[in-house]
Amino acid sequence: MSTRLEPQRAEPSAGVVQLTYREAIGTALEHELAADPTVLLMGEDVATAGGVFKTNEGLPEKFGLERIRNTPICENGFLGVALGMSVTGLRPVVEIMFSDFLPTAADALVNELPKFRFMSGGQCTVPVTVRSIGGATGRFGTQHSATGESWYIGLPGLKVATAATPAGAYSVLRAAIRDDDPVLFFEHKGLYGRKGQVMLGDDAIARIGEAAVLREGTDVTVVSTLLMADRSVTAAEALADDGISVEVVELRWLRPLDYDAIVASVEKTGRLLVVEEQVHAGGWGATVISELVQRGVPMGRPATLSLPDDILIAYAPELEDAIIPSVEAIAGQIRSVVEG
Amino acid sequence: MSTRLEPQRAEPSAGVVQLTYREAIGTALEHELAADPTVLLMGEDVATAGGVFKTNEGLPEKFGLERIRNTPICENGFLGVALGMSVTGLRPVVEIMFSDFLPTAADALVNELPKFRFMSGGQCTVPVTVRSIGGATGRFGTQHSATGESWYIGLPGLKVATAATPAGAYSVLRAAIRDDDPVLFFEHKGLYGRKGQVMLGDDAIARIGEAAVLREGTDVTVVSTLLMADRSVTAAEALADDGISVEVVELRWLRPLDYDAIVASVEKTGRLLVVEEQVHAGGWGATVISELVQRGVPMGRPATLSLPDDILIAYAPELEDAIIPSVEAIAGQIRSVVEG
Amino acid sequence: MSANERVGWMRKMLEIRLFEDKVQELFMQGQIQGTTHLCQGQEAVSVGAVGALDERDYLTITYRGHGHALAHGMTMEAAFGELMGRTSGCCTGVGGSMHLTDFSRNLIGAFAIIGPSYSVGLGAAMSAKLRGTDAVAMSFCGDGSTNIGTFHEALNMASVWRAPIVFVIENNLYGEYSPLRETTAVEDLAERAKAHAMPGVIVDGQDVDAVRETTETAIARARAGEGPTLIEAKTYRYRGHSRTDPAKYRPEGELERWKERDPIDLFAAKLVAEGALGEGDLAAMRAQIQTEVDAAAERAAEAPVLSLEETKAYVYAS
Amino acid sequence: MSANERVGWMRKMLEIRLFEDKVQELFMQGQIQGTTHLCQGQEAVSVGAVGALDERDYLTITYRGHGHALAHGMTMEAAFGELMGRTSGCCTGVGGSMHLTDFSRNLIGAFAIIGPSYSVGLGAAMSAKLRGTDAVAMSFCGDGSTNIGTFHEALNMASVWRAPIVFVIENNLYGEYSPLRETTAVEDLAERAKAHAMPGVIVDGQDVDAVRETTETAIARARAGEGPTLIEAKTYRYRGHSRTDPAKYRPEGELERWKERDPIDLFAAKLVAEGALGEGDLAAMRAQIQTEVDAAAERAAEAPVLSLEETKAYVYAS
Ligand SMILES: Cc1ncc(C[n+]2csc(CCOP(=O)(O)OP(=O)(O)O)c2C)c(N)n1
Ligand SMILES: Cc1ncc(C[n+]2csc(CCOP(=O)(O)OP(=O)(O)O)c2C)c(N)n1
Ligand SMILES: [Mg+2]
Ligand SMILES: [Mg+2]
Repeated sequence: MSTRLEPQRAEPSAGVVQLTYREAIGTALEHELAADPTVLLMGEDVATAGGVFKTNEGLPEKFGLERIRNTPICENGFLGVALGMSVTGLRPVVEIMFSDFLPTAADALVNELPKFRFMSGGQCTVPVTVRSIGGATGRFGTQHSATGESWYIGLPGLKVATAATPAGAYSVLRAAIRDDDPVLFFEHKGLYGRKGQVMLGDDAIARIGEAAVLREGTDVTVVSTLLMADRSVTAAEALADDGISVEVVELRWLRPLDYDAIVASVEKTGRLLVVEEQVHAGGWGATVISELVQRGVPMGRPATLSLPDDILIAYAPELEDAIIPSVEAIAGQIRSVVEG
Repeated sequence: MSTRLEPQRAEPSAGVVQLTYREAIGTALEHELAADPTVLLMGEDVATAGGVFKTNEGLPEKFGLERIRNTPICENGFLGVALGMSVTGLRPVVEIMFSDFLPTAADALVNELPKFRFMSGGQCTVPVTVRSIGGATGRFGTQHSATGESWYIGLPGLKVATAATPAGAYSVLRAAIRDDDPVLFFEHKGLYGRKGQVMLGDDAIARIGEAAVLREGTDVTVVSTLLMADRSVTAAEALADDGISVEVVELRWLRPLDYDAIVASVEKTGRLLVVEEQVHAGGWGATVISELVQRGVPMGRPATLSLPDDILIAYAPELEDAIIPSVEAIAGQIRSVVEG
Repeated sequence: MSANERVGWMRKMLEIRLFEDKVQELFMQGQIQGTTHLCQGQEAVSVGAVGALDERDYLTITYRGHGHALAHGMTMEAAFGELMGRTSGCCTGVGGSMHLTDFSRNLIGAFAIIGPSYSVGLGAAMSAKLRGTDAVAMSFCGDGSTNIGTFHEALNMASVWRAPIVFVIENNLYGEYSPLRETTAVEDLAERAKAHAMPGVIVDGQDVDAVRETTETAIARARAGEGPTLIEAKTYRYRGHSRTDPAKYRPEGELERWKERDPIDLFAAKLVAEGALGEGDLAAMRAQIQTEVDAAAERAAEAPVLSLEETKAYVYAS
Repeated sequence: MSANERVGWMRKMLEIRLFEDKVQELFMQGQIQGTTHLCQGQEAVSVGAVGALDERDYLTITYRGHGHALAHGMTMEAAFGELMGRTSGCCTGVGGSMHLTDFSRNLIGAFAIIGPSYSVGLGAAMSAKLRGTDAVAMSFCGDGSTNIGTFHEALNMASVWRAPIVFVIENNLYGEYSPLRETTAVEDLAERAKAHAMPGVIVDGQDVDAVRETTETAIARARAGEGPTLIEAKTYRYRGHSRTDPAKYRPEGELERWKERDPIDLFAAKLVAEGALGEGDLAAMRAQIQTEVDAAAERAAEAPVLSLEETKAYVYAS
């Protein structure tokens, strides 16, 4: 019997190119699939029509339907399958379409993947990457709009990553797939069309846990992720004309979390604003503020812009827009933090 | 066809009695089952041998097997059943045995129960109470020891409650069952044998969201839940001899969360220590600290005693004991907060 | 069944067809946003099955639920309003296309996430039983949804508890972009009833009379306390899975073959043959319904959007 | 099967029986804490099924897995050590009674939470297939565990993918305190294979020869690329569900009836009748194994407990 896995392919082209966030995801997948024949992609319709979010265009043609594998609708089941593959020589990447569906696979995600190596006394590694697409602004309603980014940050054994730019998407996703621990990687469906310069090649692969400074500034530090980081940059650009200098730190990893980068920035600016597309309770934003306060980082009174704690995301477009922090809302909050 | 639900029974005996935490849970269930024929208890083996944690002794005999209903092993399925019952005239109490099993029902718990009323445009109410038993110290190992208390605090639409004493267990569980919103109620298996004075009767029913001051003090505020609150009280008693006056605030509700009670206490003591049986990341402890800092409550540098972020709960008794904050560890941390 | 009643089914199937066509149109105009899952081609299942329910019975459906909601008597205005996100909607616009419910008439759930339609329906059935009523529940899901665990969890509990419920699988051959056979071990999904000692019945989902008859038998069984039934209705969706799907993955000619057995055409021919409808009546009926559809959409569009403050009252009851 | 080999099965069944009895004893002495789920009465399933695997094959088991681990060749010292929470344990004592694994010999999972045993085993089977080996996987669960959705999710995927796996259900008639019939729609769980177009086979779980033969056929089928099989082994657990359970919920005489078909006694009688064992051999064998059991427990107890620092290295690989 011979392997069904495509043979190793050439080292991917390096260099800087312009890609959409969507293309950056696909390119990262392609490069890892090409670099390592044990990498495979599994999920619902991942191999058909480029996948539900069109991130997988061309992959089935290049790597075959064994490695780009459609699954039945059974998230908990196929995440368990990925776990079994990961401890027996494969490196599965699992797509859980909407982040709202992660709870349907939460047993595997909470109880098995992060704990499997530990409970075994370190006998195995669990190189599973879970890609999940979250976030609002698509008018998908209450059950298809969560970022889910903080649901699983309290799980030692798991790593949690996100990306707000095409460059970050390429760089972080490749690092996640190469890592020997389970990594939950969040994409934001509101960012797929976003264009940006992307450095390709192995040198671009992210260091686990490293945050990115998307924009440098001196007056205030905005810590954010995903679409909110993207909007924070836009807000910062707008405020620059008014002479407000905003530093935007994108937390690409929520576990491990890059406190040093935040501390360094806040020590410089003396002010902190957390912008998150989630309620504040139980989120990474509260965790960051708590940690900085415990460390005694001088920063006046930290501020937050989060989803209201007393509402859920509604379908009606006007309501969704009122609930999700806009560029204007972020700019306004930055202004009030700076002007005290 | 006639109802299978036992007729209404007499108003439960009021007054103060000594009960174990376990008995307090059973008594709360009995009193609500007696008070309202639409209340029922569902879960795995809830009606056999008093239930897995012996909290349900005598209930099947009193209320019958229709209302004290054993289910197959399918948490997500029977929590969905409870949801369907709750919007059609019943008030199910669902037991999810170990809190570690909550993720197996997370789709119903995260995506349906909290959102069901909202998505319907307020057409229905969802009076489901989920009882779940968590916590370490039982040598149950990595997959049967989580408190799970903060996993679902970021969900508007859901209420989250806990209890650290027999009196609290009776009072909070009855309030949870009477509430018209879904309530996730956490018990701690390490507390079942704990004895205490319990005020019975309808006057004892808790007010939703209200924290309890388990012990008054002036030097430092310890905010805690479940077994850690119990241990904090013991630690506080020990420190009293050394002239350290500790106020222990038990957060009986994590959603809604009683910030006023915490603020009032911290304004008095000027110091805050959070003690939690969970990692700090993504937990209620970080949320509390973040909120107080944003409110500008004067308290010096808040401290925390949580589970280490770089380990999981191991089976080996010596390791479990080293991981879970002991009375001595709590006392030591309180001392260092007070003595700065 | 009286001729009049069956002509009513015809009207309802046409109403659903034209409603869904209109939704597509409104989507293109941006009056409806996000996503929609249309059911053209599956009208006989909605009308045949849902129509067999009594007022006191319970119903749970899915994101592909416009047909069921209309068959259940939801006004087109309430449905359009919901898709438009306006207060004219059945959920005042907070739910959207995937969540058409009407609790006042026991349509208690429309599920956007796969799984709970059957378990929540079962809860309603058990509630009816425990409260001593003889109401039954009917719950819908699709073929692909029979692969998620909760489907089996619900069937097992329903069988053990002899619950008064009718489970309907609408087998339209695809789960999103995937053909049934590529994701599913059995071709006849009614087979899955065997795993739970429950009768499993296959019915031609293009034949409204057959669907009606089969569901009536299952409902009678449930009401008599004899337990649940699993019905598999073989049908087909003409459109892609959702708004963004051109359905290129379908084999040549498959769509055309199914359109030859269009449920509306089949039933129209039958009614004409029986003399219940004259040749001309049909065109007139279609024209009249089209007017109603357009009018309903316009009325729905006139309603305002709920305020954020009002919406907050929906989060908690107390 | 050679007489020697079958005498080996006898030894192994005795080893499991005496190991479990010893665990009970050590529990009373506090040398083992927390909880344990013993398998006295089910030894023929572990020995018959697990014994049929090749070295290259994969195995996933559950919290009631001591018998499978020992049948798979785990030393008693490694098993005792794990239950005692010491470095002599197969997982250096961090896992405990519910998590006996040995990745060096492809025992890749012992699950304390119900569901993933089948899906993770399926992952190993698919991995073997994709990597071009002819290894197969065998996965265990109990009767009550056939009611959780993931059971069906795994069976469906395995069937669709023609995965090289053998699923074994140990039907010991109870899920915790609940008799099968009160929670489960079917009495013969092998029936559930039909929902996934998979062969379902019932075997007498008290007859080690029968179990061995049935699993060999299923393994051969899997190895030949013909797909998965679901085997239901009818058996019985003598003890309560776990340490704290006196099993009062069992009907009068049920335990006694099953003990009349004790797998060890049945097989012993067979071997004696065949002349493979002499009357005296058995007592000698039991005595010798008892000595080994006691010695293994003592050796295991001598090992230290892992330090917290060492344990931390298990959380992340990098
Ligand atoms: C748990 C979960 N996983 C995935 C999805 C995404 N999804 C929506 S519809 C669908 C296909 C369902 O197919 P089927 O059950 O046949 O119903 P149909 O759409 O054909 O009516 C999928 C995978 C979901 N909504 N929920
Ligand atoms: C998801 C989940 N729910 C509940 C439990 C608690 N539990 C442990 S064993 C068990 C019974 C399982 O019965 P069965 O599958 O027949 O296996 P047996 O114990 O008889 O070997 C239950 C309910 C669990 N471990 N996981
Ligand atoms: Mg379908
Ligand atoms: Mg069993």
